[in-house]
Amino acid sequence: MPGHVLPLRIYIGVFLALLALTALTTGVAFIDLGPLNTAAALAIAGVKMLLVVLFFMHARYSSSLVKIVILAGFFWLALLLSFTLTDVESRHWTPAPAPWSAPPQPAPKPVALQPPTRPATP
Amino acid sequence: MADAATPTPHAAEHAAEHPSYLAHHFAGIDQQFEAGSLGMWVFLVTEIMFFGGLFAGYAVYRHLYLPGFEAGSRLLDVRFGAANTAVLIGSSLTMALAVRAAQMNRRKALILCLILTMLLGAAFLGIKFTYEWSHDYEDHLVPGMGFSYPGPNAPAIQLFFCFYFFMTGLHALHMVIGLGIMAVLVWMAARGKFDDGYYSPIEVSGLYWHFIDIVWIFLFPLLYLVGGRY
Amino acid sequence: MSAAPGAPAAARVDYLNADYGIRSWLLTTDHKRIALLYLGTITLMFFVGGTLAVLMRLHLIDPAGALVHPDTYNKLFTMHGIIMIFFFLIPSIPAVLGNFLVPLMIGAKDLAFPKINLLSWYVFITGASLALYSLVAGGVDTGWTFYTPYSSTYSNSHVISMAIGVFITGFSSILTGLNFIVTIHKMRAPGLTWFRMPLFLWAIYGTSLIMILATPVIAITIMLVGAERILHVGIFDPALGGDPLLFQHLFWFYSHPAVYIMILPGMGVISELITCFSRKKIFGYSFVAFSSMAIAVISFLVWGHHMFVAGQSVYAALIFSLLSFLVAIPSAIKVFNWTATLYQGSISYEAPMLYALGFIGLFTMGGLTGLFLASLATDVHLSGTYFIVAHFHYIMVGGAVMAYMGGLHFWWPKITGRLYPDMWARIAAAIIFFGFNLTFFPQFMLGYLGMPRRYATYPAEFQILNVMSSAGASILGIGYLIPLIYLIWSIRYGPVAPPNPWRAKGLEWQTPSPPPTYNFETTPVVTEEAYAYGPADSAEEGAHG
Amino acid sequence: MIPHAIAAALLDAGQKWPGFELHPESASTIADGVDELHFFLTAVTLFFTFVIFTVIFYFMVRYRRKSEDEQPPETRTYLPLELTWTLVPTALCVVVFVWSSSLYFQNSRAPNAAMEIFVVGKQWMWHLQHPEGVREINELHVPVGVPVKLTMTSQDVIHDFYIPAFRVKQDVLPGRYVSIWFQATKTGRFHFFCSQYCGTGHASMIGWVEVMSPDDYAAWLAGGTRGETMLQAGERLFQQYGCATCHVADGSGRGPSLAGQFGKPQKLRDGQTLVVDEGFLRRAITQPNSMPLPNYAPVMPSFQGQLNEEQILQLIAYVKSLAGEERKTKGQ
Repeated sequence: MPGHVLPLRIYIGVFLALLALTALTTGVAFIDLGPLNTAAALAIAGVKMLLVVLFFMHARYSSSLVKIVILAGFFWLALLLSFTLTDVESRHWTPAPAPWSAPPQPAPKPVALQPPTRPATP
Repeated sequence: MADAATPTPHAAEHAAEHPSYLAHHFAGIDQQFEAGSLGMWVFLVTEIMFFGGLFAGYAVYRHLYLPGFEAGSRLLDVRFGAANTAVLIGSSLTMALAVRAAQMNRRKALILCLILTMLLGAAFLGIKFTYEWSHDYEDHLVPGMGFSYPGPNAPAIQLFFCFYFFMTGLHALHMVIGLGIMAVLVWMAARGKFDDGYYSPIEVSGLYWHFIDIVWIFLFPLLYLVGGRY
Repeated sequence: MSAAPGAPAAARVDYLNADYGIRSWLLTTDHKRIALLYLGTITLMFFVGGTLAVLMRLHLIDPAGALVHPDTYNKLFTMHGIIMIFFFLIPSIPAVLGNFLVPLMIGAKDLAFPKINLLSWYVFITGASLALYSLVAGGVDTGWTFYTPYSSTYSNSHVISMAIGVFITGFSSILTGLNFIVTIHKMRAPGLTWFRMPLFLWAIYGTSLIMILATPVIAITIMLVGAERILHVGIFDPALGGDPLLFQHLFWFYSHPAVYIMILPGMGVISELITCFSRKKIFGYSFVAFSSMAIAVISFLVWGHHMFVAGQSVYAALIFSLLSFLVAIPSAIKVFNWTATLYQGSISYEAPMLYALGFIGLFTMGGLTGLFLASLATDVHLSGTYFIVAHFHYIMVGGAVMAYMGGLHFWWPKITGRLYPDMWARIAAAIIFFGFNLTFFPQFMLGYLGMPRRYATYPAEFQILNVMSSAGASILGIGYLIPLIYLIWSIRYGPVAPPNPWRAKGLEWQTPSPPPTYNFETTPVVTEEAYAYGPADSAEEGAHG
Repeated sequence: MIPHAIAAALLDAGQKWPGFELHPESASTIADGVDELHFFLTAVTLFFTFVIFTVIFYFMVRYRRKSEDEQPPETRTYLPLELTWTLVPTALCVVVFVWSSSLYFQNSRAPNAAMEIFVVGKQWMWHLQHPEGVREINELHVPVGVPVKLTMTSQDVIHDFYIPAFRVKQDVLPGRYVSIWFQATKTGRFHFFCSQYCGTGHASMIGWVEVMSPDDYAAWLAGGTRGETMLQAGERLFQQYGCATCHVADGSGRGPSLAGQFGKPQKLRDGQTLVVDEGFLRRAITQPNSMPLPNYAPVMPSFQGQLNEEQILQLIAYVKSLAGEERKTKGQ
């Protein structure tokens, strides 16, 4: 039968590691590391996710096709996030205004004074 | 690649060993098992993209309104968040043990582990409904149901809570569906439908349950710990 | 084509007469019957959408809007868009031809998950009935794009019921895509390696990848819009500082790959038709196969070209513009390879071939006008005008619908066991080709002149081109009615079809027409290349049935 | 250049048969550049379509099926041919990409001396406001030969300001300022449209750009209604809504002094530095606490809903004018 029967100690070990990492990420949150806080939280969550996927979900022992499917899932999520954030981040980088000097004005020809037309006002 | 069971004529195939659980259109039980687990993995990829839309929106607004999101996340009680994470990791363990018990054809252990998983899942939902969401409702933090926040950054905090309730709500909905599936599995296991030859429904539901755990593993830091608790 | 004149089929049990009664159809898990269920549903939706289109074109004859109030016109173009895209184009080739042919082409008895296949039809029916309810109850006026804040705060039409309908129909796409991927990976016949598979399966596989990776994102986005309308608060709410562009990013992340869901299977059908009717192996098999995969992947990187003028950052626009140019390359490769396949072929001009040749011409026009919209400077001028309407109709109607009609006619004998009248089919193909061009070519010029799209009334100087387009639309409408008539006629009165009327290659032609419920007597073993129309062809002409 | 010849030919074809123009007027400095690219792409499209059509027609006639059991020769895959029709389109695409992107980049940079006009799109009409105080609805009077920058926002849904004759278009978003610029080269009346769907009156949200000679424009402006200029309106609002109590010029108030702030980078409490432009000021007025400053408490109330878009634009015009005084005070 496909599917790999793992010894009990692997499951318990992974479980304890996950609990430890949860405690770690909560603890780290109470220390002010500035922007590092978010990076640490995501890194720890990534490690926990790897543990669950590789051992609890037997991804480590399944066919390479399943591994490719998993990586494709995260790659497409990364596509959505990265392109959207690129746009949001670079939205206020407007290019510098172009230098401009008025073209030489032709000599103003005498114009007959007409009564100003009253524009439509609200 | 389908393992080439000798192509016996179709009619004869019906009469030959054709255990009840092998669907007629599969060549062999291995092909059915692999198809089942590949199907669930592909479904989980669609779930990643389904939650991914919310994560993308969250990332954009966290970038645009950082002070509001930090203030919003400090209004949540991190003790319940951490407790819920531990409960869900526990249920993930019991689910993995259930799959292991099915692989080793231990029916009683299988049923016990499945019931344990359901209990832990129900505990998670219990903590979420009674302690967290009802408190948020009393504190007028639920957008659309009398949201009011006196301090600065009220709109950004309301956006944060929109995301908080959409993400945890969708996750809770997936939990409820998971509990439903577990109930059916317990009923089938109790009637002896599974043995070490046929346990793919257990394996497939296990993948789904572990996925819900992974979603919470990311939700917990993003919602409760964003910007730190100092 | 050797048609046994009217001889009654030997009392052979096939998937159609294996079982009778409503229950046998509504509870079937046979992929062939589910394909017919889809065929019925999407034909109904196609003619509902088509009527809306004819009404729009009649309204636009007069610059001041001849027929309806602007509010109604907004509902007409919105419902036309939603019904044609979500309920006809996306399911058309994958759900009808794909469902019927994928198991047959890989030598399997059925898809990997037959019950899920039936579930996906029921999910589709639920979504379609919600959409028709929204249409009957008063329509939606947000455009098929549902842009916020109009759709979430300002519109007062039936957006919620339509949003739920589209949300539910999305899962039908996801389940179909999932079914195809697992089937193609796990259930191919012995000997059928990836590079011996027909190119239709490569196209369906690429389409399924897009279906499962893109559809969930629009499901969540449409759910957020619905939630925002119900709770009057949400993440796109401008009062809270919600960013309207976030909705557009999430929406177009699905909707651009969705246009490849619509055209990629069409390309698969064209590869089958061109090879069969010129009796030649495809030119550059691996190039055409890999271009399907390339389209499936690159289609996810280009969605920003819908937002060049929407307030997107200049630098993100540059990235999306370059990638949008590159996504055109695989399509160009396919067109060149199809044309090269015709070289030194023995070409016959039955109706499917006319549709295929029409497809290549119109798809080339449609694809090349896409370059105008990928290039930033011209897109600023052309975005939001009728140039865009003409571009995507050349791809959708000139491409996807032509390929669907070609595929439907090509496999009709296999699906129904009956032959359709080919003379009528050729006339219909010609009328459709002419009517289509008269409808949409003037719109390119309207777009360049600057007429914006979705206008109920327009300045008088655009009238002549609009009248030409409306004239073309009526011809196109008639062109689509003719196949409906003779195809239904052929089910009862058409001559009985032999197993392989076109002497085509492929496992699906080695089964009797229509095939038995279990498809193959014994699982076939594949030994030769795809489209092996070589000298060995006339020897074993459709020998075993 | 050839495109000009084609454009001229099409233009007078348009004059002969009114209603059947094939080429829109080109009345701005960037129009000709965009048209050249458009003609190049049209030429490429027609060329490839013509090639594909003729090759297919030739094959259809030359290789039509003569007898049922005809045996066409084996297809040999011919790699060099495959590579050519992969690399040639790729090269063509890159060339067009570079050409169109540089053109786009150039067109998106408004000249620094541009004359500024403020546009507010609301459901189904355009309000246009000249700094000198003249206000117009669905009409825009501009002098020829002078670069004009439109700073635009929307009061409700997404609209889109599109002048076909100038080849400019920009979606107008609620809650944000977007801008386009153009320099008219011909006098006359040109259409402008709303080209992003915005509801029932989407098709009636159109108007006319009236390009006049500089003297006519000056005369028209002088004849305009003697309302208060935007600066005066802004100053009135600055007093009326109590901004002056906190934002005292010498910085002694609870809020930062606004003199001389416009156009300079401003460091926020979380380390981000943003340039103080119209968008920054608008966000400061409507969502003050989403951008806390390093040494000021976030106590400023939000004016969202109390001020409409025109009033916010007038306040911003006033704050921009303060920048001038600061330089003046430094001058003495």
